[in-house]
Amino acid sequence: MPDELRPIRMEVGVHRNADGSAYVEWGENKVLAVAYGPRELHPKHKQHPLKALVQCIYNMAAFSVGDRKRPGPDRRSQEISKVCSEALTHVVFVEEFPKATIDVYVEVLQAGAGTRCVGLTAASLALADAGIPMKGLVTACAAGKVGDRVVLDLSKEEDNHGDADLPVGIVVNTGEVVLMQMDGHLTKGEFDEAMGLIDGATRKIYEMQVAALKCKYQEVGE
Amino acid sequence: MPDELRPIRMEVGVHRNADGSAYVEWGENKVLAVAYGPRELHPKHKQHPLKALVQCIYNMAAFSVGDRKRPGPDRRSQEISKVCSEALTHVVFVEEFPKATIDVYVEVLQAGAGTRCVGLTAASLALADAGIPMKGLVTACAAGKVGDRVVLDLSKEEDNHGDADLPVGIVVNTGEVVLMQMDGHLTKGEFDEAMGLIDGATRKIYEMQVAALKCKYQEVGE
Amino acid sequence: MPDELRPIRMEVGVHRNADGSAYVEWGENKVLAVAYGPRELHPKHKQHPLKALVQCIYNMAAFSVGDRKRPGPDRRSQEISKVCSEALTHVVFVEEFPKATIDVYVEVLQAGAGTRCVGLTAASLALADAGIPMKGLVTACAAGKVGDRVVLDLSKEEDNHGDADLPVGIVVNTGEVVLMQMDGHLTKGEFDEAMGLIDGATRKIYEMQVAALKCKYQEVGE
Amino acid sequence: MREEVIAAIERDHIYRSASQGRRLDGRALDEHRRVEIEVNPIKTAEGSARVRMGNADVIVGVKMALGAPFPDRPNDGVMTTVAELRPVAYQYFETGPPRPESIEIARVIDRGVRESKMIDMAKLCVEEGVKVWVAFIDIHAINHDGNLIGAGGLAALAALMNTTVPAKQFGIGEDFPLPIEHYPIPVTSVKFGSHIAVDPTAIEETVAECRLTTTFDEEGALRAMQKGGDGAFTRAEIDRIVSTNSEVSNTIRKYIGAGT
Amino acid sequence: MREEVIAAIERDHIYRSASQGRRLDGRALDEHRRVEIEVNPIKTAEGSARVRMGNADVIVGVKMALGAPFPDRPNDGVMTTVAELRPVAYQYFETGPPRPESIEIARVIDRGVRESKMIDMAKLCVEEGVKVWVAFIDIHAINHDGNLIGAGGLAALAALMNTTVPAKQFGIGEDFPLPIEHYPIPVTSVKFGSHIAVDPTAIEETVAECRLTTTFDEEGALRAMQKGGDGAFTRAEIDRIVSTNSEVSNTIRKYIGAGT
Amino acid sequence: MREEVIAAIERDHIYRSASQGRRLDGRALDEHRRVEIEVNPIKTAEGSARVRMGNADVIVGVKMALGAPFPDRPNDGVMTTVAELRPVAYQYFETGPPRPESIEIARVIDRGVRESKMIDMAKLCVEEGVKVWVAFIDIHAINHDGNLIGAGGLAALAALMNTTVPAKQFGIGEDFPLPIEHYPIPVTSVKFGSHIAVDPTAIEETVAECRLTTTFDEEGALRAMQKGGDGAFTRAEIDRIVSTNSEVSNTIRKYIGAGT
Repeated sequence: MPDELRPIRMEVGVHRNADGSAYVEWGENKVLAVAYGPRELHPKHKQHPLKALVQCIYNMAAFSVGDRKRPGPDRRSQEISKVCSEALTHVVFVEEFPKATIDVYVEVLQAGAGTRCVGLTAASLALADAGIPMKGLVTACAAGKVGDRVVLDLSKEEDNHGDADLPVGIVVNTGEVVLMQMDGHLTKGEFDEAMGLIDGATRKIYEMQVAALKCKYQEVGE
Repeated sequence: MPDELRPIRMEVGVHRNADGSAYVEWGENKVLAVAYGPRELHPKHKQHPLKALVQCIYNMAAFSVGDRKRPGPDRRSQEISKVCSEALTHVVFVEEFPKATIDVYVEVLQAGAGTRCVGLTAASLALADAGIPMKGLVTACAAGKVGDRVVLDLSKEEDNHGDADLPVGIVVNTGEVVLMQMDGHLTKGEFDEAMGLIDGATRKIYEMQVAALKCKYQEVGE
Repeated sequence: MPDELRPIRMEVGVHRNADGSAYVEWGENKVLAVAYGPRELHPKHKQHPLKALVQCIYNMAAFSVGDRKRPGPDRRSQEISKVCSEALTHVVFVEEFPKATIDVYVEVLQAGAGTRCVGLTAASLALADAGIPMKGLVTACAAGKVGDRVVLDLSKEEDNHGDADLPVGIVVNTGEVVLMQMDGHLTKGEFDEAMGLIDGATRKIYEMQVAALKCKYQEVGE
Repeated sequence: MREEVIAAIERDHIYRSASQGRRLDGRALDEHRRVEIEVNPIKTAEGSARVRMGNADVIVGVKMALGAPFPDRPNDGVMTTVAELRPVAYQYFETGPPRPESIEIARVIDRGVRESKMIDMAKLCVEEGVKVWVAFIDIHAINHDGNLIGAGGLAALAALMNTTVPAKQFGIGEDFPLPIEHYPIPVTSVKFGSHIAVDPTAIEETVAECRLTTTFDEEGALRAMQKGGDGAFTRAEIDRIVSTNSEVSNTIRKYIGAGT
Repeated sequence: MREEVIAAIERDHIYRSASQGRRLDGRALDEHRRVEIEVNPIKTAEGSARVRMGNADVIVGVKMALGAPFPDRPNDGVMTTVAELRPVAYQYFETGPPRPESIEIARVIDRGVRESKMIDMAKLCVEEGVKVWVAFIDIHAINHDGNLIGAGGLAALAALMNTTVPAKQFGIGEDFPLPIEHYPIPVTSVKFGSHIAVDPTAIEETVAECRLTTTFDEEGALRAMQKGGDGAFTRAEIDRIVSTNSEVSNTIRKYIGAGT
Repeated sequence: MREEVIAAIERDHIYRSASQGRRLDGRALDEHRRVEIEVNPIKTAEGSARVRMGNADVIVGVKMALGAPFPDRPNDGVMTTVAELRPVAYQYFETGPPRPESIEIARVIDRGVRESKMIDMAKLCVEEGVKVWVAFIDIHAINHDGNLIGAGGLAALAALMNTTVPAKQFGIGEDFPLPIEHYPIPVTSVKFGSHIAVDPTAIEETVAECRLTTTFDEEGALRAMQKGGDGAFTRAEIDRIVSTNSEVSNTIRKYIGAGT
């Protein structure tokens, strides 16, 4: 089905040392996100006098992909870190924490297709779990094209033969788009179709995020 | 002719963002020099309490040479940056700007032979254009040897088969030598002959530098 | 003989620029150790408010081994630097020099087997020569196994075919073990035997260290 | 603090002007700057172009070399794109390893070229699985005045269209032009409150909430997109940008006589 | 200064408890934490394991590739071990090039595997002097709570025991399990004054004077040792640790059903 | 500020002495320090030398390996020169990537060796275009007391003259001495006001206005030059230095019995 999501499982509060954390399995992806902060930013000359810096650092484990990935940041992961940091900055009330930093580490332990959407979705859960005040959760999902057909949430197999990839991050409760990238080939009509699929999907995923957060709070409350 | 210079074209004030700039085409070379400063030097522990630091950073564009050059500084460009920085430090009244830095970025866009002389000549124009007080312009030119003949300002073709390379930077109005490097094979007689050729050539190039600066000021004055 | 040491020659105070220094030839090894400090540690945020940092930096010269070693620290030398720094930290009265650093540079000029023991032994001499107050000298020696036989202080030839390597650093006057590493294959009985050999050897080497220090002080006294 | 105050004043001015449909340099919100394209200014490159958009100034050089193909694509040439944002272009650019900003610019331009299948990579195979042509696309910023993706992407297109593969020099046949199939043009718009402005200058980029780059090919299909900045777009704003950017890309494409 | 005072209080408490044979988490001094081993959680690796020791949590993945042998060992496969201690596991771990701490952890685990001749390297030769299997052992810390060498070393052992060499995929015969010959287990003890405690937590490691890691194989032979920290051990303390660690390694070895 | 005052006093003293033809260590201005050359102190190198000039102390080791020639010189061996200025030699030298100072020293020495055609590179070809001998010249400063180019260059010459190419070990014929054709010696002078002093110590280098290194071969021809420092030379000063340095290089050349 073109509008079908792969199986998703979310868990919040999975990490002892962190201020907030989330673990998401989504299709073949296994992603851990861990949040620290707000805390003082070092070195000081990087501090912003009026707001917090939100940094999302995306990393793939060496064993998370088919051919071993050399440890350390490459150009791809630096770009993903940048766009995810920007997306999360939009939802955090950064003015509440001048000079501070809020850091989310996204570790891809096993990579299927769509790791950046899984990572961003998990990162926003980890921030919420850390009690960071936010105007809303960020929810991400990609659509693509297989043959001439626009489809949602491509699997690894589909992605390898896909003709387009459109990952989008949305603040579901406001409808704002905070992350958008695309490559491949989409006519304007296909783009609209893809955005429609993503819109529906992110609503579903958002419900799962809310449920995962509630689940943890209930456990804690009991 | 052994004392012939390749065609030279100089233009001053070619860059909107910089405090000073110069563009020089010389033989097959195309070089842009851009000056910023004086401005506060960071990090502070590198500041000199009594004088300004003059930094000339020489860089070759990846596409400026036959085989693509990997971006970033290599050992050759670091050495050239060092000797050019020293040459320019001599002419700048550095005591007037304690704790400051004055930076000139030399970008080689297309490299023929003799890029360091072209770059240093352009850098000194950029500093003058930035209004940095100097005791004189630095003018640079190289001589070499082809077969047994001492010749001025070797072209790329000649340089590849040349037996010596003697790049020299001179403060023409005082006769001081501020840059001197050499490799190859020169008898003392040949060295004297080469220095004589360079002396004459730098006087000519100096006139072009002065004309290029005047040309800009006139335009501004009009 | 299994308990035989290779020839050892020690010299203290061999370096003009340093606060302390020692040169040790031991079998095929030639090692120079040079100590600076106590001096203020930079950058300041690395300073400890209550004690000095003791840093031992182990380095192999490019030409010190069979295949040329690329200059700069590799993983092996970083590990050796770490364990040697820890061993020396134990004997220095670090509380006497808050915020300071005490640095020992160990340069392996020619490497036979057992360079870390030679280096640590030399480093402790260099610290003593620099007048750093210490609770005792560190003396190091390794034992190994060739065939089924436990032997002391393996030569390069033996080491290549050895089945175990147990380098140990001891504060001889207290009997404390401050460095201990091991790889290979040792039964518990063999381990005890090896430790016994090392115990005897470090006593002998300690006497040489004391003699080398006395020798220098006598020269100075004369 | 003084800098923040000045920035706030400039910001207010730009936003107020935008709400009246005007910009600091007198352009309309949907108007791009004057474009100048110089072809093959660099003789040491196999292809090159210098593009000026207003005061933005970028040189792209293409170098061709021989190398090994990727194992999973034994019949295809290889391309790699690097952007150098050095202090020559802007005093706050830093020397040293590439920052996320220059990585992003290079990668967005790269995706436009790669995903549009602009170059017929199969024609760059010399010996299957062993030897192929490698195209190095180096983007060198000369003067930073905003929209480096736009100026750099256009310069990359113009440089590639004018690249000669130097086969003869390597003794493998006659030289031939790089086989170009498509003509992608990246166009960027930024958001000031509820207003959208295309082809931003540096100061406009600084104060904008966010930007959206779209790369269209000559058939009007999307080939690459990238949102940047801390702000957010509504669906309606995205549609407006897609529409405006698409028109601007067609206008700009005419300047290079590409795909027409 | 405040941090130093708090650290001093925690330190005192841990030392006083140790002198009474107790620990913060209620364990006896010679008692290791509860061990959980999850086998092959990572499908993209040729072998993997996740080990939890109390709150310590480590994943090791093994990737197999083809490469050249070392010139002096033309018939042997190659192995390489890397530990990534990233901020995900502990907020004070830093990004950037590996620090001495992570280098030490990787090298001690590596020596345990290598020197125990755990893997029959000769069976990883594909073509003498030309092509052999390369095993990449990547240790990824998930949650740092002390004894990363112990948790990582056990995870490495479990991952290697469950690694399949993907020969078929490379067209060189049938897949086969990595040939395992020995079962080394690294165990660490730390020193609090005259007391020795096995399998330390993070806070225990921080306040301990020093630590000693011993790696025993299934026959009770020592395969690797490493002393760490600024303190010193007496000969008698070393003997006690060797004895305790040896027993603990036998207990832990049973959890993976290895070499029995 | 205190350091600047002390430096100024030392500076004044050195300049005043120079104006009376004297130096801190009692030398005349045109007098070099006592030179000691130890040949092949390092057995792990294929050739080595240790040179002391006064308190300046440098070891150069030459390692030979097999490698590929440069494409444009398929018949020639390859050489590479690296200088390591580590804190062992001087507490203000830093660890980390090479600074411009050490790059300059290595490159000036390298040019002297390379441009004098000291080594007959054609005799280092093993298989045209495929395999040649590579000479690694590593300059390791032991004690910094000025004129590292002079001490390092002399040590490089002595090391190369005593290098044996280990052909037998690689199974390609008999060992042979590195084929030496010329004997270049770099000599450095510095400028104090209107005075010139040869072979400067570290403190002299620090306070000098600038320095000029000249490398002469055994026939008295210039093979390399390098001016360093923020100061300037007049034409007449250069002539004086060329003349003095030439004489000193002849004197020093005798110590190694080279080219005579």
